[in-house]
Amino acid sequence: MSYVDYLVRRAIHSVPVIFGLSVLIFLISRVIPGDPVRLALGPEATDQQVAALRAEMGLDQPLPMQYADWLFGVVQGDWGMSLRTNNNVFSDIVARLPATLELTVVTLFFAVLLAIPFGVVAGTNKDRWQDHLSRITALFGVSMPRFWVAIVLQIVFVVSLGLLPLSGRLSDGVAPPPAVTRLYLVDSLIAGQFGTFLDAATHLLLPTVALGLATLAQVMRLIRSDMIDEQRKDYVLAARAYGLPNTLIEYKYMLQNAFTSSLTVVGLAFGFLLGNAFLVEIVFAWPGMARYGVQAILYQDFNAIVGVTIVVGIGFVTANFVVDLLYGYLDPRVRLEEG
Amino acid sequence: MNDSAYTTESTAAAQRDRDLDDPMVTVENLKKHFPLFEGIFQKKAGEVRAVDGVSFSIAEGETFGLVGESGSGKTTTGRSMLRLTEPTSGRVEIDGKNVVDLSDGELKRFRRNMQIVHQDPSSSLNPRHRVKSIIEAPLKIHDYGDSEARLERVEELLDMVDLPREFMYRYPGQLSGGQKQRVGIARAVALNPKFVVLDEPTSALDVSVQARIINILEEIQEEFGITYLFITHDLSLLKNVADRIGVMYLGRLVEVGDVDSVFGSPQHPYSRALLSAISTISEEDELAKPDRITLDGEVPDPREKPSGCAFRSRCAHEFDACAVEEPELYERGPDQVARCFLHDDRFEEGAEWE
Amino acid sequence: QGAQQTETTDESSGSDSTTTDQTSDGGSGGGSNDFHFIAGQVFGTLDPAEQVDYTQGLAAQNLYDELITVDAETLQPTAHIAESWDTEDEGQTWVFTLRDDVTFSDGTPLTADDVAYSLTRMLELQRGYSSFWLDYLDPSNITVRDEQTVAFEFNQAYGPALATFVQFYIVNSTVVQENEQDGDYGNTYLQSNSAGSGAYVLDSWEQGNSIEATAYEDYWKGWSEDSFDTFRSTVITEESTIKTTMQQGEGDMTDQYMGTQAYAEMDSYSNVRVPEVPQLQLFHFPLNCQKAPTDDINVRKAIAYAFDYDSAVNDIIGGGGVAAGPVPREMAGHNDDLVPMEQDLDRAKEFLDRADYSVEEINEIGLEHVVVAGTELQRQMGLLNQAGLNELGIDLEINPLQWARLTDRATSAESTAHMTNIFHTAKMPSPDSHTYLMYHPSSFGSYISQSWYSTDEIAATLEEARQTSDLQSRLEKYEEAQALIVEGMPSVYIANPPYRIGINENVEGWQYRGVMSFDWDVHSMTRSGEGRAE
Amino acid sequence: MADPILEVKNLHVHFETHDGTAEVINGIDFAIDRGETAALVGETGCGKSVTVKSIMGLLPSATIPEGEIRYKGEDVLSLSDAERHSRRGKEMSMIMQDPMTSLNPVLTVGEQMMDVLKWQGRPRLSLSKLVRDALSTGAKAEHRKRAIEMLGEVEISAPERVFESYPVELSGGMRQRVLIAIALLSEPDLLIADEPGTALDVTTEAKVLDLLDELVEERDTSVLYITHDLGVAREVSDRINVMYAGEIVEQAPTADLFANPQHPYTRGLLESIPTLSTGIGDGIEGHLPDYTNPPAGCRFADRCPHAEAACHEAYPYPRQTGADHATACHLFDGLPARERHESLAAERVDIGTAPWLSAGGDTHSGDAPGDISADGGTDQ
Amino acid sequence: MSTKTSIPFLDTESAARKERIRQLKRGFRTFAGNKLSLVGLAMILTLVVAALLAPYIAPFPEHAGAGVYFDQASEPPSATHLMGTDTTGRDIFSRVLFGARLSLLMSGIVLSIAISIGVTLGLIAGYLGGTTNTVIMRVTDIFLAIPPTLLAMAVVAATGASLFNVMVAIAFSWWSWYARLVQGEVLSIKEDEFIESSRALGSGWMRTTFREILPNVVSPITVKATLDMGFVILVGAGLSFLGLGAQPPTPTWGAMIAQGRNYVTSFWWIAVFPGLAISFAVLGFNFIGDGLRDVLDVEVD
Ligand SMILES: Nc1ncnc2c1ncn2[C@@H]1O[C@H](COP(=O)(O)OP(=O)(O)OP(=O)(O)O)[C@@H](O)[C@H]1O
Ligand SMILES: Nc1ncnc2c1ncn2[C@@H]1O[C@H](COP(=O)(O)OP(=O)(O)OP(=O)(O)O)[C@@H](O)[C@H]1O
Ligand SMILES: [Mg+2]
Ligand SMILES: [Mg+2]
Repeated sequence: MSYVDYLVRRAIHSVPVIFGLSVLIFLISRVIPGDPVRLALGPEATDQQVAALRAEMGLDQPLPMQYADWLFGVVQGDWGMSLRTNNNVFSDIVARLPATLELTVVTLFFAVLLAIPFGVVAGTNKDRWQDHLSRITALFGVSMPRFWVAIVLQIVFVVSLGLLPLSGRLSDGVAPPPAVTRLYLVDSLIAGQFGTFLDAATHLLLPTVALGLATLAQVMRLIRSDMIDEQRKDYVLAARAYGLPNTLIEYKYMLQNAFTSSLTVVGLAFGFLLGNAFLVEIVFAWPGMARYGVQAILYQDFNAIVGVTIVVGIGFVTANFVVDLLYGYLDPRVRLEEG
Repeated sequence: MNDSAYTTESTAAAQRDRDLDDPMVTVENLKKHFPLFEGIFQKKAGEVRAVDGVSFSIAEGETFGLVGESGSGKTTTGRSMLRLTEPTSGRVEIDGKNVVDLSDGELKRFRRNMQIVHQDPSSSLNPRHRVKSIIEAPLKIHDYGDSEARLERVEELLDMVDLPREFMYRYPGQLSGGQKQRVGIARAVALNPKFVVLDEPTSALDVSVQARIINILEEIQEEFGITYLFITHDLSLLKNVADRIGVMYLGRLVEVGDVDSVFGSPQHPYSRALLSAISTISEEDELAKPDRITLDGEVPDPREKPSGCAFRSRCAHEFDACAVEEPELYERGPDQVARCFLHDDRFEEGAEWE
Repeated sequence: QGAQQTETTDESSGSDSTTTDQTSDGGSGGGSNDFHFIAGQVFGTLDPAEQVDYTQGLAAQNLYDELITVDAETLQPTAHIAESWDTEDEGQTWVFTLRDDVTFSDGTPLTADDVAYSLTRMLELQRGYSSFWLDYLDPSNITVRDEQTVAFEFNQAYGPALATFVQFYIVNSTVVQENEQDGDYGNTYLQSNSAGSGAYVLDSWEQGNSIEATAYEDYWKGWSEDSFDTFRSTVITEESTIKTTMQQGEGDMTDQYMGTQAYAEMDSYSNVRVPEVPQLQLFHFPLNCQKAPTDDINVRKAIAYAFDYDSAVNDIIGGGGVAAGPVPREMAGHNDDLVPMEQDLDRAKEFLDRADYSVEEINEIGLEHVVVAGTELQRQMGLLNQAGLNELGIDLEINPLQWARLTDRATSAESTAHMTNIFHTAKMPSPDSHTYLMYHPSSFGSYISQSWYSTDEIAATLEEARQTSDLQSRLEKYEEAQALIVEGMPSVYIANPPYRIGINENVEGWQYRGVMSFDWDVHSMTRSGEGRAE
Repeated sequence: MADPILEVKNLHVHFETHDGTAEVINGIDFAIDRGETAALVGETGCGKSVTVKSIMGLLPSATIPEGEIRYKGEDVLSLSDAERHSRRGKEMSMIMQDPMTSLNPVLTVGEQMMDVLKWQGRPRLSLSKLVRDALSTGAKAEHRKRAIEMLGEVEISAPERVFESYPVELSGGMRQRVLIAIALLSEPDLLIADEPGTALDVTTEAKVLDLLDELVEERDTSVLYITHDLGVAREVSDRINVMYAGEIVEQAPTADLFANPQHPYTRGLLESIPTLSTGIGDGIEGHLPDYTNPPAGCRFADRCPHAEAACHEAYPYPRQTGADHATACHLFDGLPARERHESLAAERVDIGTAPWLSAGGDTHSGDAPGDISADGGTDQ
Repeated sequence: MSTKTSIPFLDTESAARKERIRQLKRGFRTFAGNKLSLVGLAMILTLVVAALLAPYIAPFPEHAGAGVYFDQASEPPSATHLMGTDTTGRDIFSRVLFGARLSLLMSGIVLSIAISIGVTLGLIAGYLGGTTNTVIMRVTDIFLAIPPTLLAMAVVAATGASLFNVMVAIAFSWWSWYARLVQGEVLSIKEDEFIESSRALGSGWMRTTFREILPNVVSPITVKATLDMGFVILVGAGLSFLGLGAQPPTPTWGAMIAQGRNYVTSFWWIAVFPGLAISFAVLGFNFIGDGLRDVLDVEVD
């Protein structure tokens, strides 16, 4: 079996995953107590009103029927109405996903980009001060609640130092760039609006740090321990014996080997961040999907819960897929051995 | 289970006569083909014929040596015999039982009769288990006595392989290669198996340790009458330990015979090339071995075996017939056969050989 | 997140009065005089027929006009689009005469047809506050008498009608009808467009994030020099971020739903002021009168006497006063003979001794106090109650629930908790909502009526009150009902909390208007000084 | 005498382990002349790899409390990291012991060879060079050509394909040859080959040995060849150093050593080699001593069939036992001891005849077992 | 030549005991050789002792139970209140001490459940491979994608709101990470020769997976588990934020932080001290984890 076949098979396998996920989530959303209809209609609603909306939404039908209806709709792009926003969940998510995606991707990028040098330095200086310093810093990053970090960052960088903007994706009066991808960083560059790009970037800075600290720490620790393992490998000694520069050995030879196992975690982290960015989104008033998802949970907005979870699920699956792809790129053994 | 089943059988076994008419191990036309899969739905797309029709037998208490180039299928032969990989076809009879036919449960129970010692002592021992639990494992699996009896047996085995008893509490990582291999041997013989496959048991060790290990193995064999299949590519070693040897090339035995006959007059060009490459430390040996023969030419891909004789691409004696059909094993002495057309009376090229 | 659960429970009340019509010219001047409101929760809908919570009210208030409004001084219903009104058939039919100078944002005049259509639309959509009229008014009984006159014939004399019309916003019938889809009465269209006569016109709505609107130059009330050209509302839910936004001078006004401490803190910022006024709100614990052990009046009384009202008002709420019965004290129709409760552990013990249940039995059953998850005030109220009952030897289990779960449990007496934290703000300027909606059997099953308590006498009195068209006699009936209710001790009536918001120092003209969202009528406010105070 | 390219004097190497300090290398001396092939033989774990890694400066976790390593007369231990770095590759290069792990599994053979050509001897990455390399296709093509040529030289039959391959795609023997090719790319003056034959079957190993032979001939390279197979050592080397437990117990020209093995360990080792004619010996009973707690006297004493009380007490400094032959054994001290050894040896040893039995006192001076630890052993 | 040279040691019993002690010492020295692990051990011991002795060492033990003390609300740290008081006047130091109990217990229980499920499934999937692997791993993927909060709400809905149920719920979404981790490790370990050796001895798959493979995946599990100790506490905080965690007034660190976050600008101590307690525990566990990994690893070198 070639690597490509393997990937195709992986892709095919993700279909039942998404399907299973949707069934499970659908069940869960129906099992959770609380009456969404009453909530949607407000406290003054009469029984008659409640019954009417219930029927309209098909909530009076048996569960399998409800699921079948829902699935039928989903296939046609109709993800059901959000009880909270009265919009089609699909369009609600489409409106919010880019913000979350931008945040998550940049966060991941930031986390990995910083984790690499930290991990390499810590790993190649095991048990020296560089190692202790980056380990302790990393652990503090892991151990601090995200929203807490977010608030502290705001107090320090916005209130005290006045360096960065407080919240949102853009400053007041800065118009969003023409929508192409709806990722402001990308769109502003496409449109050549560098001012907007800078503004969007400065707005991203604090949320990214708050969100990414834990991931950064985890990835850094993994790279560290893998670098330590790699250091004992003969090929590293061999490369030294040939007189290759240390930086080349560390960042090209060892890192590529060491990074592969962190890759799984990075992939999982992407899905995780996608679904768990909400606390940071809340603190930074980031108009994203995670916040919407939590709202949906709180208000038992069935369709929205299912929709968001499925998008997150697709995120997970895609990330895992990309990880596999990268695996093959980074480590030919995977590519060759899958056969 | 009764302890007596395990108590060391008398050394009477040492008195056995190496009787090939009533062999301990018989391998008949053993084949192991590894399928190659392709495509999304894993369609079979060919196979590697790692072992392709191997037959030989070993008498009780005898050591049968298997040599050959790396990749020729020695390990696969040994593993298929013990059903560590399922043989594709063939018969393997050990102590009168056809191993290939055993059900899973029977096989598990039968394993106490057949064991293996691997080439690499480090990787064949679980790094997280202490020596004691490594050696104890087969005893536990096959319900050997209570914990006291097992402890006693472990101590006995450690004595047998000449390791201090307190090594019981060490981890493999704390042992040297030779010590680890002794642990491997102790584990393999813990249940007094009838047959042990030794897959290059000393190739990771240096000569002084190797000599010790070989001595231990021989002593154990003598005492308990164990039958060995000894896989190696060290010919000098084989000369010293084996009673009979088989030379493998690309999944087939190309020469089988009594060790002295084969070393004295190798009857297959490949055997001869092998013998010629032995490194020696004395002039005497230098003279005893054939002149250096360098093998040129491509080593064939085991996935696409060439027609006719597999060795012909590298053979200095190759002639037309070699490409047409595969030679059979020709009788070359009282206990020596070789798979080469040079010994076929049909072709006159045979003269070239002597 | 949690901070928002309370908000849904909050509706406002109002009373009749007249507002000064700021009829000055001006309108949107040059530059960017921008009003920035920080909303702690997401806007669910922009359709005024669906609005129930404060953000939706905020949108309706600024994009549309209501038929009747609330007077900032008297908190009573007063003229707005309806210039004057009359009743016929002994209060069964209400006739409204409309102003003639009101135009929609597309320039067309607002007429009786628009009013009739808008009310029909509410009754047909059956969303939002439609329940105010649904049981009493049939769409066929809405008649347009002429351009400026419209009449509603109710099934019976309907006393609270005038008060209910403060929650009735008028849409542009032509535009909405043009944009109807599958009989949705333009509901979809109004999610992304405004079609009203309000002071502002919707520019954009990024759902879950922000709303932007621009002043309508020809607004019938006219504009002053310092009026706001644009109105913007951003959703920020994290308290600390809201506070910082205000401190940085990036916001003009907050909502009223943050923790007490947040207002104290904002008050300390030099650029923010925090006005505090009494409001028409009750905070109480309804006691489930149909479930052991709170089905025993002596247990209920013991609980009520064990509670520390002073701490609740002073330490937790930090202002306002102890409640005297179900109706907020500032509301016309409050029975002033009722006196606030006080903690008295001795009497509590007395009642407990008299009860059918012993302390052990009560603990055996397990007394449950539901609070809305996530908010500080709610949690502290639970703790305070727990501390009081602890003195009696009763173990109280505090159970934080999400709002959705809470309303679900309120639908039956068995599932309703023994006591529940409830903020109840009148949604119209009438005591009806604090009596009929809480203690009339037809209201049972809502979060408001979690006492599950009524008597034939109470029910009859409340029905009579609704049918009384004379305001004074109607209020008397309500007072009578209050006395009857309090006898049964169906609730621990705790407080009438004050109303607080954070406002930028440079915003003037803000007034408390009694009913939810009316205070955020941006048109009535102006900017003093150069931009926001920082 | 010829000028030595490498001199190791009284080298000690220690490791800190969880059981205490492991004194792995305990004062070894040896030298390699230009163009000479020296062999280092000994049991697994006796410290061969540690020795050569300290020569290369590849043991970051080790401490060298004492000793000198002189490369072309220069004391490399006193050099800075950067200076040592610049000696690696071009001056001295090494074929690592295990071909399965000594190639980076995630880079193609070609990539690794090109890196050696590009970056060898440079202390750090420079951006300008990175850019220049990326731009100049000419240099790249030239490097590629050279690498493929080298692969061809080590008898790899399809060098282009191997150049593009990842290590996993190659057999053990091919990898071993790739390692050799990389080490040769730099055309070092000193090549250290750490058991380059272990992964190969006999026929292939024989070829590799031929290749190294050629190399020495053509380029006048000095080679330090490590093995535990005395048979191989005999074929490749001019001079053999026998190592036991971190000490060099015997050194002599190859022919001399085989003709006249002296140290009981050397003799034990020779006995252990399976031969075609004389069979396999008993091996040497016992185990290497614990490096964290080595015996005070001779490290081999516990396993030595001839050990005497003195062996357990005093460190046996190497002494000159022949013109160009040194042995670290107390048995060569005084005559009575020697006689004792002679009688014991007569019983056991069946490889050749001990030199002192074969008439004449010409092999050593008899009375002055010289302490050669300072320089005597190599200064011939 | 005889190989039956029994080592002329005094008597093997005591030699064996000595060897055992030597091994233990060796492990300890390795652990202790890493200064940070000792620090970690000290930190966690402190916490555990503090948790156990909370009723005796807390200055205001009654503040962990029902009661409000508004007269001393929101006081900054002082000699009486080492960490200040919260908005209902309760001594934060006392509550942090009591909070250690539930927080540590909760992490412990959640991780035990998650690890048992995850490791078992991961081992089985990785070792048996094929369809079993595909099914288990795809189910794992599904659980990975479900937000823990949501699962917690569902489990609570189905089984009733109790702290234990909530823990079970978190564990239910947590196991998937371990399953993935272990499965990956198993895939590479099962190719090792010692696994085949075990099969050659006649052991079945149960024995092979649990006795042979499991010990070899302990070290990555340890690392992940020590990191997770803190994460679980924080997830617990998120749940109590939704009203799903421990019921008031029972203190948990997570709930305390969640309560204090609105006061970061005014009464910073309310959130900071429980936050530091979490960081303290996480650091401690991780230092220990690093040390343990060295101990476990050293035998392999
Ligand atoms: N599991 C497997 N799947 C596919 N092919 C295999 C497998 N195991 C072995 N082979 C192939 O079978 C052939 C014989 O391998 P085997 O390991 O038996 O050789 P060997 O003679 O023991 O070699 P060596 O001396 O290197 O140990 C080789 O071509 C090998 O690639
Ligand atoms: N980094 C290290 N830390 C501690 N001890 C070490 C270290 N490296 C090597 N040793 C020890 O030094 C001794 C010598 O090891 P070395 O690798 O030099 O042996 P060798 O002679 O090359 O053996 P082989 O023939 O197996 O390659 C061994 O006992 C080993 O345990
Ligand atoms: Mg093999
Ligand atoms: Mg070595």
